[in-house]
Amino acid sequence: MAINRDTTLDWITRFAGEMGEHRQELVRLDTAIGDGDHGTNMNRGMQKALEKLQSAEQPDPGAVLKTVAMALVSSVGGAAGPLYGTLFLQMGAALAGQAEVDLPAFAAAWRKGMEGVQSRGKAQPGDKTMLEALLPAVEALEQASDLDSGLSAAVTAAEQGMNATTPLVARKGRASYLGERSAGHQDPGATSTFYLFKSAAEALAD
Amino acid sequence: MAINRDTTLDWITRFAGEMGEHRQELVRLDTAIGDGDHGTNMNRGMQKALEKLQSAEQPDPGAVLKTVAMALVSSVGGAAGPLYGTLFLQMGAALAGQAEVDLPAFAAAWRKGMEGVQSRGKAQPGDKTMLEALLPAVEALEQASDLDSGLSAAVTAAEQGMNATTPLVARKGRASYLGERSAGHQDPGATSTFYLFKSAAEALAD
Amino acid sequence: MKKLINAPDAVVADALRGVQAAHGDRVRVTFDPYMVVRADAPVQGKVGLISGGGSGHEPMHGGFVGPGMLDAACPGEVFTSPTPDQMLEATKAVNGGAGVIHIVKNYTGDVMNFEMAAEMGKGDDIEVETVLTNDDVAVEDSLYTAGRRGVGVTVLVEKICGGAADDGRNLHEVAELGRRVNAQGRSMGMALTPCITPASGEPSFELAEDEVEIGIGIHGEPGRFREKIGPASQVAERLTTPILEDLPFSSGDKVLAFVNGMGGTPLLELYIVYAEVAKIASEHGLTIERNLIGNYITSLEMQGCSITLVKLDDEMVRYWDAPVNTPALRWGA
Amino acid sequence: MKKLINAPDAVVADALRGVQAAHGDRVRVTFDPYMVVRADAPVQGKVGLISGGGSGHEPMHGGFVGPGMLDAACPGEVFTSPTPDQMLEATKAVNGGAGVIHIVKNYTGDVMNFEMAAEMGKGDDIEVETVLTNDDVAVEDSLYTAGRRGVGVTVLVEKICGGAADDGRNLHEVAELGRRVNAQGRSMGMALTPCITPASGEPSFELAEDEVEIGIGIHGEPGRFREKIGPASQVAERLTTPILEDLPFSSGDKVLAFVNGMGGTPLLELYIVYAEVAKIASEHGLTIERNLIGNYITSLEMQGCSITLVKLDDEMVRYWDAPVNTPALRWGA
Ligand SMILES: Nc1ncnc2c1ncn2[C@@H]1O[C@H](COP(=O)(O)OP(=O)(O)O)[C@@H](O)[C@H]1O
Ligand SMILES: Nc1ncnc2c1ncn2[C@@H]1O[C@H](COP(=O)(O)OP(=O)(O)O)[C@@H](O)[C@H]1O
Ligand SMILES: [Mg+2]
Ligand SMILES: [Mg+2]
Ligand SMILES: [Mg+2]
Ligand SMILES: [Mg+2]
Repeated sequence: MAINRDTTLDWITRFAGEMGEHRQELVRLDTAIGDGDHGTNMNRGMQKALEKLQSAEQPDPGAVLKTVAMALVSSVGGAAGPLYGTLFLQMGAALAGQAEVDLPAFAAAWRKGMEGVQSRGKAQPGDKTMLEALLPAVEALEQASDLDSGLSAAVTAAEQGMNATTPLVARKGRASYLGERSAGHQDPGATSTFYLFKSAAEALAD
Repeated sequence: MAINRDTTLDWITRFAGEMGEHRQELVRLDTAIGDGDHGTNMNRGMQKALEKLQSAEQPDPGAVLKTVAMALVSSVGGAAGPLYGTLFLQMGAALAGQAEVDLPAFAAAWRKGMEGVQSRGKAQPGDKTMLEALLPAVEALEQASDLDSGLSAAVTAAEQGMNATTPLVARKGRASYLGERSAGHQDPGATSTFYLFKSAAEALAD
Repeated sequence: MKKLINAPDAVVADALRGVQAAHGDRVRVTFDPYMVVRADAPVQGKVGLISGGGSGHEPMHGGFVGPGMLDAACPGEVFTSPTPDQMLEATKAVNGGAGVIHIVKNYTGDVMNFEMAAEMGKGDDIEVETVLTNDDVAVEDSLYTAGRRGVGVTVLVEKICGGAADDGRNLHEVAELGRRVNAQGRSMGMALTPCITPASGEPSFELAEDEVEIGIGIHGEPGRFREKIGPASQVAERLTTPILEDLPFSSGDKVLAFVNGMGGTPLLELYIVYAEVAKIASEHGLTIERNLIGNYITSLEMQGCSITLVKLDDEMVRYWDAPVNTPALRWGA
Repeated sequence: MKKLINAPDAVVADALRGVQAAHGDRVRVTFDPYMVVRADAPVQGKVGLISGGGSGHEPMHGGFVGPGMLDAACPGEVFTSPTPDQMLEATKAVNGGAGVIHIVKNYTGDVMNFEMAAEMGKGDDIEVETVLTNDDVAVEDSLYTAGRRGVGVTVLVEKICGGAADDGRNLHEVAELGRRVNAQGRSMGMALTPCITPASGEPSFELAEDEVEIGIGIHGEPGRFREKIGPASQVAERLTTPILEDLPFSSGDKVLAFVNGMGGTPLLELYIVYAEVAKIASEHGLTIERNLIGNYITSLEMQGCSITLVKLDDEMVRYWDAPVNTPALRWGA
């Protein structure tokens, strides 16, 4: 089976749900090592994205992701706005015009999206950012043999990457201002990225 | 026995001691229905008074009280500065030049001082001010037959007057801003006035 | 108590040292007695304006000393009115031969100390007039009480009288104008939190996490009542309604609206309150001709705000707009 | 959480309504996207200056829009940098044909959003230069990290660049001057209390009754360390020493000293701190040529202060002194 417009919409709708449900959790994580707005930012942005998706016909997965990207860029702000905006923008561009998306195409799109995040944020693996969840998850997808197992492997990898941020000392983003004091806290952006893969897997599962 | 320069100095020294010792109590009372500075004000003023008394030879009781008055007027501020300043100023003027002060002269001086407080502050008995303690104490002195018993009667009267301020609704001073909410609290100025008589009695007792 | 101070009893002197270091080019600061005086005082032929009051209300009054506003300020200890000798000294320092006005907030202590200063100054034949401010509608007005407190309107009286004095108006005219501003002005304040005086170290009152105190003064006195906190729109309504009920106005009147912070409330919130005040004013047909928003007459670190409305006439507007050049209020210069 | 607001997610819009009601004669306020723009923008032939950042730092930046300072400000949500479309709109709104400068505080979010705005704007051939501020010595500087935060110096860059732009200096000159001010400026801040964002409702960190947090930013981020509170003289020393160790200066240099309040600290205390800063400066042979004291770059209702020192040259002094006419900073006009 493959990813089409409806599964993509389902994915985004689920992700928006997660951001609403876990808003306070993300705020708490960001309060500890940042400025406490990540949950509010992501929730505001994904609500905006749902609005925009309703307001215009979405021909294919690429169009959906491009719409989400523009909504995030113009409503989130902070670090997460450009980062998630770029992620979805690059993925959308990679999938432009395809009605059905198979595993290789999907993995390639994630790779492009991740490269966008990296060139936008200049973060390296180990800097304690969303990349810690994004990179292993994308690699898991690339190594998978089918979409279903690939996505569940990606979720596991994202979750491990998220947990692995806790001991790290942040070198990028607001948390880096704390220096050593940033260690011992889970990174909020890596956490929202975990939910992004989780909702993708769930959307495809049923 | 009569009041001379040394008993007057002893009285003032004891009053300064009381103001230092009960500073926080007066602050607490003034915090409840005023602005919380009465104890600090009186303590600052009486310390200044002691300084001034040291710095210049004090020929007689009147001179001592005049010196205290000037120190209070120029260092206390607030309502208490002019009120206690006027009280001591009028008493000092009434006793001017007398080396020895007997009961009638002392009582007459207190009467003059109280009239000064009244014309300065325009308060009536019942307005919940220092007058509640001052007026009955002065009357007790006037009715007494000798200084010792007169002063202890004055202390009792001042104490009763002080306690009687609690149920009153303030009509003068900062406490009047609270309207009905000023009832149920003891007036700070009446309390410092009680200590003024208490220290006078103690100074004469020994 | 957590404060940026060296010692509770050094607060006023240390702050004045800061004023001297920062503004020594424009004001002369003296420490015995405490005074902040225009560097070029006395200005010959100009009516002198002095005010004074307890410290803890900064920038009032010291921050308002300069061309177009006060000639001198007499700071007392925190929340304690200054003493007669300060006012006497200040009066002499600013007397340019045209007389001196004492702008006095109606508090028993302030009034009595300024009275004594006037009595003590009788000898030096300086003509002195007193302008008393008593604009706080939270306090019932009555002949038998200390009367209403002087609050927000004091800042406006100092500015407008300053403009008139600069314009060469005489002692009586400037004083009358000041009294008119006070008569046309009303204020009311509220607090989200109490304040703590350095000397006492204790909160001036206790408020629950969801309570606000309505009708407070500027000395941490408790207010007239407390209630559960509501939206800014409700707070604005609570403060503005008693003002409008007390201030004789008719639809079409022009007003100056002053939203003042108590010291610990961020500007962001004061602008939210101002938006509500503007809405209420227009609902009553009032035109806000001029406005002032910020921390100008404060109560240490107290969180909260006060609202002042003054019915304007052309003369007031003219002298409000006149150039002013002080550390805390400056325009046209 | 006790605040003078209507609803947590209405804070920015409601405050902007207040700005519009209060200053509609001098600024144009838009709500989609959020912008505060000089009423007379674009000024033909003048370099346009825009800045932006999260809300909660008022008066920065909206209060600095006007002749002699910013042409436009882009307010984001509380503590959240604004979005590229705001910056793009503002850039177009203030372009008078001489190019536009983006004054950006060095935070990952601010930097990336302004970057995207610049990329998106490539088409409209408006020449854009960016001036990045990163003056916070509390943050270790390193190539591998996000680098230092932009804090107090931002206010001074906005004023000095504003003066230069008014004086007809070209895009490159104004940008270079701004970069020089940043390069010559250092800041450090501390907090007595945390702040509470309306959205989270929780304190940004916990401090004991006798503790202070040293090296905080302006977003409620925890600082570098905490310690028992000491006298103001010690606080001033804690903040000034790292600045002086980092700022290449020699005895005899002229500096601008900026003592900034974090929003909840009364002016009385800021002047006490300033007195200590002046003392330390003179001990190091520095002459404080100019000073600024007050709440200019704040962190909601946080109590605390920051100190900024900038080594001045004649050009900086000239443009600092140049007339400015904004709601929050005004002189010579
Ligand atoms: N340079 C960067 N590269 C990748 N991710 C980053 C970078 N900087 C920050 N992030 C991510 O952004 C998250 C914070 O997002 P958010 O709180 O919304 O923005 P802000 O820090 O501006 O308040 C961090 O937890 C981190 O995962
Ligand atoms: N008009 C008045 N007449 C007599 N006593 C007064 C009057 N007003 C106030 N007082 C007394 O002064 C006391 C308060 O003194 P204090 O706190 O030092 O001054 P302030 O009220 O200016 O802070 C009151 O408790 C009251 O006893
Ligand atoms: Mg954040
Ligand atoms: Mg008192
Ligand atoms: Mg007092
Ligand atoms: Mg943020």
